[in-house]
Amino acid sequence: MRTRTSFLLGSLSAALVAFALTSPRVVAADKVDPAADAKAFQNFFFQKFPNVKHEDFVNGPYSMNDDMKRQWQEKEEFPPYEFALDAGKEMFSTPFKNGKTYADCFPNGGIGIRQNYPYFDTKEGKVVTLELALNRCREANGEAPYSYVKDEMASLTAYMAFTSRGKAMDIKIPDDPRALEAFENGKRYFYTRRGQLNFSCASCHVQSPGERIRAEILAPALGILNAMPIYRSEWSGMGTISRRFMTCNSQTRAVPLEPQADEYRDVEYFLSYVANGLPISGPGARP
Amino acid sequence: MKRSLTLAILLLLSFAPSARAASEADYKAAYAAAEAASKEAAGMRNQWTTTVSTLAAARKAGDGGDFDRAVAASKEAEALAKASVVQATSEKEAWKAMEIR
Amino acid sequence: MTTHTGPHPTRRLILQGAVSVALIGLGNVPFAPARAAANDKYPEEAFKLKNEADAIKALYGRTAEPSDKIKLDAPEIAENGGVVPMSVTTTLDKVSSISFFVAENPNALAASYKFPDGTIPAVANRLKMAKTSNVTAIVEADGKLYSATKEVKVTVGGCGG
Amino acid sequence: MASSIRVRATSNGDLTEVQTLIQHPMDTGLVKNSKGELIPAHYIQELKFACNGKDVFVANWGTAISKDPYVKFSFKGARKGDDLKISWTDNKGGSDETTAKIA
Repeated sequence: MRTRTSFLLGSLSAALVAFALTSPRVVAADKVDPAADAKAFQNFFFQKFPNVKHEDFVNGPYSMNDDMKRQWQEKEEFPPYEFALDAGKEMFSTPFKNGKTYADCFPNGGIGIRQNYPYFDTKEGKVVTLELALNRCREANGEAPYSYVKDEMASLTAYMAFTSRGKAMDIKIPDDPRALEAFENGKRYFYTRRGQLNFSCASCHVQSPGERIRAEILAPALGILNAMPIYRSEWSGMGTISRRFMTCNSQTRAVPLEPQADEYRDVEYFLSYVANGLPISGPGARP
Repeated sequence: MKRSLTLAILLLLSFAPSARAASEADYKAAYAAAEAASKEAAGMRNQWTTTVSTLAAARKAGDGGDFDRAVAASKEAEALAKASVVQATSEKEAWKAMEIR
Repeated sequence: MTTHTGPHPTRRLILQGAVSVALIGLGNVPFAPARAAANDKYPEEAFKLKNEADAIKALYGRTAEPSDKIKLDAPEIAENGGVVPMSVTTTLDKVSSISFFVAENPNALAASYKFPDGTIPAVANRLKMAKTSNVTAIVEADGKLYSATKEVKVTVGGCGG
Repeated sequence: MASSIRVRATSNGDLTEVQTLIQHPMDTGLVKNSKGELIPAHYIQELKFACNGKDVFVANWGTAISKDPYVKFSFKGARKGDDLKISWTDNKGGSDETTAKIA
């Protein structure tokens, strides 16, 4: 017990010192400008890793390390997410009790549309993610919603992602102050330190992509959701975006929020928007 | 023979009145303070997993009657909860320092 | 380079290259006499043994000598101990069996493959590794045993939680 | 129930390349579940590939084979359209088999 408090006070004071040292930048009144943010975000990674092809950023840790990339290519020969993909395809065409199917809930029958999710729903005034839309489709057709972190949701999103493979991420921010606020919310969440380890998403995925935390190579934040959902060897199973966010939280000793909490929807909105233009590569295989 | 004698003395000392064992009331007070701080942290949606586990350990020790450990754990949980509140408050502005511009 | 489930083009070429090389080796022996493949029954005993040397003896009944004609392809640092892609190709002649041993695993013998005539002496698979360990490939060729060894580093991932 | 065996057998000339991915937990018997109980060992022990009535490849596996196991090998002597029979048995007496046409 004793060491834990000293550790926490140490890390907190370090953070405060770090904050004090960085010279406060002269910042114009903070007008939210997603396009400028996205440009700056992408340029940061393009300059930090000049020899990584832009579209390769979506391959996460494998764009950062060749030994890992070879292991990934060997897995891609016959990837472990094949079963989830087949299950998703089958589920997608199996009608609900009322005879309808997922195709009736989505534009273009749900095929090749993953790159437009999440989108901002001006009626609801909130971000709607693919996982949320799938469960709403189930409920609208009298079916029980799936858990956001279990295999069924991962299989469905795996199939929808597969039908969009190669298409450029294409997230829109309507001219609606609530959409700009959701984007800003997501950005703030991404950069906010949390948990007793006092890390933000950026501490790992902006400041040290390509470096190791023990055996794992950290993925760059740019395009980090393009391969979702992912089959993780660590979990020897599929992982949805919700599951990944929640486990990242607990890794820094922060208590995860409920799946599809507003913060998660907004940070997904932010991360997807700044990756506009990069190809969808889901479902993915990861360490 | 000599060893068991020293052990006996040591045992006696631990019950010496000078080191006052925590009472149930001490535990209840310390636990309530920890729980309040933890609620505040949860209210800011910035709870730490270690706060939750330490609070649980405090309760378990308290229920088991080990009030010394229960008070220590409650104090630890309170410190953790308070630190997470400080973190959430300071991060309201601090995050901008790390933002890619 | 977008990913797709088909085999990765360059990867395939490398393998075909290796396979053709193996073929030349086999080509000059018009018909190989039926070799004593390791006995057909599932080698229950060998899989139960902890120690690598004992497992090799239990499976093949003799020891192996290192050979540079075996190419053991394994990562330097495994991305995850649960899925470690590994493969063996060899230019040795009349190969009847190839086996994988992970010295530090609870049981050293991980897999053993039998190669009837006409099957190319090469195999790729995905193994579990408990921790950093030497991985040894044993090839039984023309009644003799050869080996190749490589260290693969394995640790857990993540920052702890 | 769809077969647990996914197979890709492609032939060019006399050489047939076979890749297989099998849906199986491959439990080692050393792992505990969330309730702390040991999950019993449950793994494929033998995997056989036969073509034109003859075994072309036999795999004997222990507990160190990854979940949803994968194996790749090549063999000579078969042509496009031949049938490749794949069958496995595990330590609990479970089994499955499928037949694939060489493409």
